[in-house]
Amino acid sequence: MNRLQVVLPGLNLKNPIIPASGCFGFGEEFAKLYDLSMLGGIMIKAATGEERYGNPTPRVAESDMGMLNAIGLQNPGVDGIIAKKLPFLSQFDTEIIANVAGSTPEEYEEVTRRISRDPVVKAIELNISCPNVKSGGLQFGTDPKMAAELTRRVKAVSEKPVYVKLSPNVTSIVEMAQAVEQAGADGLTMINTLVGMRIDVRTGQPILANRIGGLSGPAIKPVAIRMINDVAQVVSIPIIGMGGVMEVDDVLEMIYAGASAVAIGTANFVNPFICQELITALPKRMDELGIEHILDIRGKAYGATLHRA
Amino acid sequence: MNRLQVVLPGLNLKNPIIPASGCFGFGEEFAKLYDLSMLGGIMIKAATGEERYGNPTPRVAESDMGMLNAIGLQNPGVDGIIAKKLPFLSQFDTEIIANVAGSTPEEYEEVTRRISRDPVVKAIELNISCPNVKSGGLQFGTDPKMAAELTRRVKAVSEKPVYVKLSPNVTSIVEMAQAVEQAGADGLTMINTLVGMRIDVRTGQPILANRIGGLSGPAIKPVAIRMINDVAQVVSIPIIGMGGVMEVDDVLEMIYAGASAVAIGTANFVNPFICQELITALPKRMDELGIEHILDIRGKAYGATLHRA
Amino acid sequence: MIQLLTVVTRRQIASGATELVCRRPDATPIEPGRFMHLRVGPLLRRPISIANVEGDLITFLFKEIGQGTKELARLRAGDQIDALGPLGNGFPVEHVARDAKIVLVGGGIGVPPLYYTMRRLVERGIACEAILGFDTADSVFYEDEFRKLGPTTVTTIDGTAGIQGFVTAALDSNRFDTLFACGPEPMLRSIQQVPIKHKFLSIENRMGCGIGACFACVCPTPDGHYVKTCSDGPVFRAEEVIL
Amino acid sequence: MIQLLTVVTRRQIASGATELVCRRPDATPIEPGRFMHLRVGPLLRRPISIANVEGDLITFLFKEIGQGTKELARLRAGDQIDALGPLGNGFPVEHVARDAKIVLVGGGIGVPPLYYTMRRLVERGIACEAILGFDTADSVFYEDEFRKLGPTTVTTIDGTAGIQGFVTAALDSNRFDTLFACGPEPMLRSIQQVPIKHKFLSIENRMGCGIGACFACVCPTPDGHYVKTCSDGPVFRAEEVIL
Ligand SMILES: Cc1cc2nc3c(=O)[nH]c(=O)nc-3n(C[C@H](O)[C@H](O)[C@H](O)COP(=O)(O)OP(=O)(O)OC[C@H]3O[C@@H](n4cnc5c(N)ncnc54)[C@H](O)[C@@H]3O)c2cc1C
Ligand SMILES: Cc1cc2nc3c(=O)[nH]c(=O)nc-3n(C[C@H](O)[C@H](O)[C@H](O)COP(=O)(O)OP(=O)(O)OC[C@H]3O[C@@H](n4cnc5c(N)ncnc54)[C@H](O)[C@@H]3O)c2cc1C
Ligand SMILES: Cc1cc2nc3c(=O)[nH]c(=O)nc-3n(C[C@H](O)[C@H](O)[C@H](O)COP(=O)(O)O)c2cc1C
Ligand SMILES: Cc1cc2nc3c(=O)[nH]c(=O)nc-3n(C[C@H](O)[C@H](O)[C@H](O)COP(=O)(O)O)c2cc1C
Ligand code: FES
Ligand code: FES
Repeated sequence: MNRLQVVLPGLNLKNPIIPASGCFGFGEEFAKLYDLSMLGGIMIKAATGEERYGNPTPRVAESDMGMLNAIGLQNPGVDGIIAKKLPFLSQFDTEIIANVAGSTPEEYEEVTRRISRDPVVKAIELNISCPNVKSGGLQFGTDPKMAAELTRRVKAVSEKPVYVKLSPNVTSIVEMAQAVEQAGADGLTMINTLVGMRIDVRTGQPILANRIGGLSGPAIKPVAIRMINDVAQVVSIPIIGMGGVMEVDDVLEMIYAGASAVAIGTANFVNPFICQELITALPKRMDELGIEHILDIRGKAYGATLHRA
Repeated sequence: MNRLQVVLPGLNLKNPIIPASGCFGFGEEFAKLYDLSMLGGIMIKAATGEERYGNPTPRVAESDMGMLNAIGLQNPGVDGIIAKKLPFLSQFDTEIIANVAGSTPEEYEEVTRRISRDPVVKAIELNISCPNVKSGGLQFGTDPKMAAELTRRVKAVSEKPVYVKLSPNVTSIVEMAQAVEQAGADGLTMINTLVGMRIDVRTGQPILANRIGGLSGPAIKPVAIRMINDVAQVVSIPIIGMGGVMEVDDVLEMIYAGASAVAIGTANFVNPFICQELITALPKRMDELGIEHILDIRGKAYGATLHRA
Repeated sequence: MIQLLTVVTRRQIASGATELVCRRPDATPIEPGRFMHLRVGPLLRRPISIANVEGDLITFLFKEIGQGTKELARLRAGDQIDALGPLGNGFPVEHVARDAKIVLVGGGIGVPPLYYTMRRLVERGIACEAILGFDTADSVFYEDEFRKLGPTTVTTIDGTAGIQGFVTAALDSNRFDTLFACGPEPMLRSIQQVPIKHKFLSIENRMGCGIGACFACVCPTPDGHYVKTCSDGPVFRAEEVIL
Repeated sequence: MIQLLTVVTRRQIASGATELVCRRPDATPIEPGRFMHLRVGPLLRRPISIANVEGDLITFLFKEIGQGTKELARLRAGDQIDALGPLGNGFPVEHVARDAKIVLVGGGIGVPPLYYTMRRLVERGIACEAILGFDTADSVFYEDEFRKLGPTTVTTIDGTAGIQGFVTAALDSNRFDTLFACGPEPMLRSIQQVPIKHKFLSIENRMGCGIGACFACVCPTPDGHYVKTCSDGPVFRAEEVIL
């Protein structure tokens, strides 16, 4: 077995590096820069039932080692994605994970039903943690009962394994994780962005047109590590970790904390070649640290019993 | 009225700059660097019933534009503080705010009872949000009912106004704020640190001996701004804002968001003269931006009706 | 796509404005109006227009706004800059008719891309004029450089240099059939109204990726859709975008 | 308390180890064993021992560990460093008897403060010896500089230079009545056991403030209390601290 290979429900990742949803579009732009077949997988931009324009601009603000975004789930709608985006992605030898969002449980169900039937899609990422939309999004992601109910409904209609994307904006992410695990989630992805705000001191007004946005990037990494570590100890489904990963050591830190694979978001904006570079750097760094297989270190920070599946 | 002066329950601050609790000790070290009488106030290190040694070391880890600490409320105990620390602080013409912590409601009450009777202390900061201790601390700070009950009990025994220090590690900080306001809190201070973790990739083990710690510094500023903004709109008690303030524009951002004064934590470690420098820089920057009195901008980000009290 | 540029010279050209000339690893031609996404100190890159290209030299002109441009202005000869680009689509200098009557209108930090654009038009033998708007005399830059290329009018809001008022005050629309503009949004909005047949506007927008993947920089279009400033623009036909 | 130091020379002195000589704004004397808290790129300052002082020149010797020391190693002549200090309490060079028999024991990044300490002892006319422990021949630094001050023994763990083993392998405790040591915790722990009367250890600890205000750097003491590495130390009597 390839020392970077990770097998998860529905996903046979040749390595644990996956661009995060919303930070890689549908791969078209990055395909001009490098061969996407080298990626473990790709988490594509959120799909909703209808095409959405999203929020007014400015949609991005910056903070120290972090960025705030309030894109607002702009996307061509599930049918547009199936018709125009997935065919393009089908040419690459990598695992496509479809991020599903909605305003109502029915919309989540409908989007999942359609997109999970496309053979290009290998797994669903249930986005119940988007802080940038008025209805849906974060609501489902902060109430364990609602999250469990939504997971159950989506699982019932999905033809592919369902990974639930958790929000860090909660008192107990462990409770959320346990609720969706019990509701049948096949895996977890975490963390989505922290809700944040910046104000322009010249106007006294929020920089983002949406006022608030989601904080991502290195600033949130210690929060992500802590949450992955807490959740990994109590669930038995795998975790795809994310939040501020920029360097190969960050990837290792997430896996030590209990993640089985790692998604890269904001870093793609700083360095569009980052995923390629991380994949190349991993084996070298593993050699230096005496790590044979990447999953040998999974959960070691809390003393997990190790196995490579 | 001095354009920087801020009058809050129990506190007549000559300017809105206050070193944050735990980041300034009991002032002794900084008193060697500049005249503490220039400060709006001083939030002293947490007091507990008995002397506490705190956590094993390492107690500090770093992350991008943030730091994690797990000091664990080391302090000489309330009697030690009253006997050895407050007399020293009494020489300065500044407002002393005593940070109170404990493992049980009884300990909080006892510490408050004693320290609030000392004439040097002008207000109590109820620390229900320390993530670095086994019992007490964060428990009280994440459950609105427990927080309200504790606030009520402490208010009942306090001779000075009580400011409750809120934790950002909650699903709804607004709910927490409203709960403690209804329980009689005279003001709020926010935010305490976000729970975080870092792992040493050479050992696979957490860097902090306590495993987890509290994330502070510029990394958390957008989260602090957002929470202050949300809370300021729904409570009618004043807020002392904190979280990542390093520059004069950060101070203004917090006040635009709804804070009445601003506490400076981690920045004191980066630049021990920071509070002095901010106080000097404020009037100049206010001139540039056409701000007459510092409170003229309070809450402007959400369109607050303005008054200078 | 990512190049390491080496700073050759840095020069203050106006109050708070800097010219940075850098050496590229190669000398591939670049169309005017495109930009580079520069990684300085802060997390996100900063989009800066290409103000000139000569062989392997590339010039940036920029105003110090916040941390990113301040750090850029502190670079010294020999320092390196991580540059993603050139990105976006520029002004259609190769597509305008040889007898076109072109005016270039720049406002403040919108002036830089027009210098290179004008140079390239003049090289193609197309006569054109420039109108450059600034706040005040102190902030005027590159006036002489533009004059060497063709007739140039400067306007300042406070009247301390050139004509007092906004750029539109100096614009006689009857004399031109093509307009290239770059500047602040209010300026571009008023230019949208100017009765000149072909109008191309370079717009600004906060960016994430700079390559079309994140949807940060969208601009609505009259047909109810949107364009991305970074990859569809930054130059658009005036009728294409709602500002 | 905060000074801007100006880098005069930077030099690699061993694999991954750098010597940085900087100019201070003044020439006030500094006791050996104290440290400076340097602000480089990362948020928190980095404590680095003062390895030498001559007039207004100050020397740091350090190993590249993470981001902070890596950025420090990339500084060039003319660059400035924001330095808080000197901080802490150093070795009691002014208080040891003139006829004391002193051995200085340094391990790895613990070697730097001992150079300045030995220099000052020698200036006071006190004869002393040094034992310097490194991992391997590649990482040995300042051996010649120490030899110029007095008898110096080098040890390496892999035996590629000097005596093979830890510093304790080269330490004949019968010959000395005073010991000054700085190095990794395991080394200091074994030195606590060495039967030499006066033992002073400089300890390391992760720091926040560096001035005694944050309680990050505490070290337990045998009487059930604690000391702060930054302000009570970093030099302590061996009996004073539990390592
Ligand atoms: C296509 C394009 C070309 C540009 N060309 C030039 C040029 O040639 N010369 C020049 O001086 N400026 C130019 N700008 C504007 C320049 O990008 C901003 O001034 C710069 O990003 C400000 O960064 P900062 O860190 O100094 O300011 P900050 O205000 O601290 O920046 C904070 C964040 O806001 C973004 N931002 C702030 N102002 C702008 C703006 N006007 N446009 C886009 N993003 C902004 C920054 O990129 C950053 O992400 C251009 C902008 C665009 C979109
Ligand atoms: C009093 C004192 C004097 C020192 N003198 C020297 C010296 O002269 N030469 C030298 O090479 N090193 C010295 N060190 C160690 C030096 O401080 C660390 O190597 C340095 O802080 C590592 O920073 P980094 O960013 O490169 O590494 P990182 O591992 O990225 O640092 C992360 C965080 O951990 C802290 N840290 C990491 N290692 C240490 C350590 N060993 N001690 C304390 N904090 C640490 C850093 O300060 C930072 O806050 C001294 C330490 C102390 C406490
Ligand atoms: C511009 C932007 C757009 C995003 N869009 C989505 C999205 O559509 N769906 C989703 O689940 N997460 C979205 N995210 C969150 C990321 O997938 C990721 O969880 C988060 O940014 C943390 O990772 P990072 O710090 O590596 O960016 C978005 C993040 C950014 C920065
Ligand atoms: C080292 C350290 C110790 C702290 N100790 C306390 C404490 O004793 N009581 C308390 O209420 N908050 C404590 N805090 C939290 C700060 O007061 C402040 O709320 C937090 O650090 C956010 O502000 P900052 O980003 O400016 O540091 C501590 C923070 C740090 C970094
Ligand atoms: S900046 Fe990302 S799409 Fe334009
Ligand atoms: S580092 Fe803060 S007390 Fe020593």
